[in-house]
Amino acid sequence: MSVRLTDAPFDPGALLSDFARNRTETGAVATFTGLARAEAGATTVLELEAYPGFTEAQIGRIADQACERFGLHDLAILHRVGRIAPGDPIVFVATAAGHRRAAFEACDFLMDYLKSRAPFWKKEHGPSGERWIEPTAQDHADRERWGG
Amino acid sequence: MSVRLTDAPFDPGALLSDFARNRTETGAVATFTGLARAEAGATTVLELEAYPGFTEAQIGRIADQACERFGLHDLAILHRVGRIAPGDPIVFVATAAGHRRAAFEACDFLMDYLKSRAPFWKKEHGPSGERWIEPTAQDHADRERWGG
Amino acid sequence: MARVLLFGALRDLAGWRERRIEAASVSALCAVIGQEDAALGEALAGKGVQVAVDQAIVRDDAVLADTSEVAFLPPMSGG
Amino acid sequence: MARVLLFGALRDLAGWRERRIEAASVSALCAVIGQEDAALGEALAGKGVQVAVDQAIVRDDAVLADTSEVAFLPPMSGG
Repeated sequence: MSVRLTDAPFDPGALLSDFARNRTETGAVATFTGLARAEAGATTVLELEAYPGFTEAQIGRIADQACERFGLHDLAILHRVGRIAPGDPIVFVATAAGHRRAAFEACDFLMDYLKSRAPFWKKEHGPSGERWIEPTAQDHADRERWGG
Repeated sequence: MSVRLTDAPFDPGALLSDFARNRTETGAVATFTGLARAEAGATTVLELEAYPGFTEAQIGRIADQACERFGLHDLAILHRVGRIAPGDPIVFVATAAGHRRAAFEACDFLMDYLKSRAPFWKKEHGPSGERWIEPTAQDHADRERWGG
Repeated sequence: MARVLLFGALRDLAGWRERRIEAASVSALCAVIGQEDAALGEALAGKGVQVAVDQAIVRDDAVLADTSEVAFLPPMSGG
Repeated sequence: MARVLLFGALRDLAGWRERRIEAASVSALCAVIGQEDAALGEALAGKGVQVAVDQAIVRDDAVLADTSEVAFLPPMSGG
């Protein structure tokens, strides 16, 4: 299990190559990659802040929950911090399980948590200034599907 | 949109790297990779047969449906045929959308279709002989979630 | 003569993958095959077996041309 | 003196990210900050702001030691 933050651009494909390798009992690997959107020019840079140490620990607790709840063989989470250009990956989540339903659901669960509960603060910079982003009502509703 | 069959091993990570590149309005990329399981030695080789031409066309029709139903920006499907060793990828599905719910659901939908309706025939070879695999009751139930 | 293709378990049962057989319709083709190999004939009529003519799924009464490609497709399973 | 950290919009509002402030509890710390900067004091008490002491989420009456690290965490949003 791997939970990491990085302030450098990363390639989600390289992470998937590593994650899917040498698994002879894992039938299913699901991944999610979140990319920074340009919003047709309205967003020029996304700025992500974490609380180093605390952020990884909080994500790690949810990662443990996901492993147990969905019977995962493994998972990996990499989250970008700092200034992110449109088109660059912000977050990568990979889950490995015996069968596809568990892999999909765990990936979905982890993303819902990351969107609305993980200790990150996100600011959009654009031609009309900057603004802090809070989770949407949809983000909260998505997370509540899982209880707790 | 890309729908392909291959009789050679492939790296799902290389496919994700290509798929996620140069997207400035796609917020969400979901992928699924199906791997051949060793089943603790019970399966030594998986053999996948397609009906060339027909198989790609049938998958293409469902891919079109997925694009429309989930408002996808893009999708990619690569399916292995021939003899597949445990641990090797069998299928890779990638979906791109504005937001994560559509990307996840489309990926899930496509896999449910591939498991129970796409023109493939699958045989397990193991120490106790060989047997043809048919979709499980769970596979049919999974597909029926989507109607049709 | 139509070009007949068998897939999956049907091919193993028949012991062949592709043959040319003279028949005016899919049902006539099944009858010809069933006379020669009763077990295969029964399997072709089995639950979940679909028939494609020239790569389009058809009903059993579909008419065949001399150049038709007829494929018998047992229950499918990918991924 | 406790080490006080502000994140997200709270940092922009305060104009600082980290300071050392003397206080015996989280509520006392909020009062000290509020006296100096009323808008920030109000924001710290705002809906959805959580407080962590030494990287564990605590209630407002949590006691502080001289070496405590206190972080004010506005509503979170990752991914």
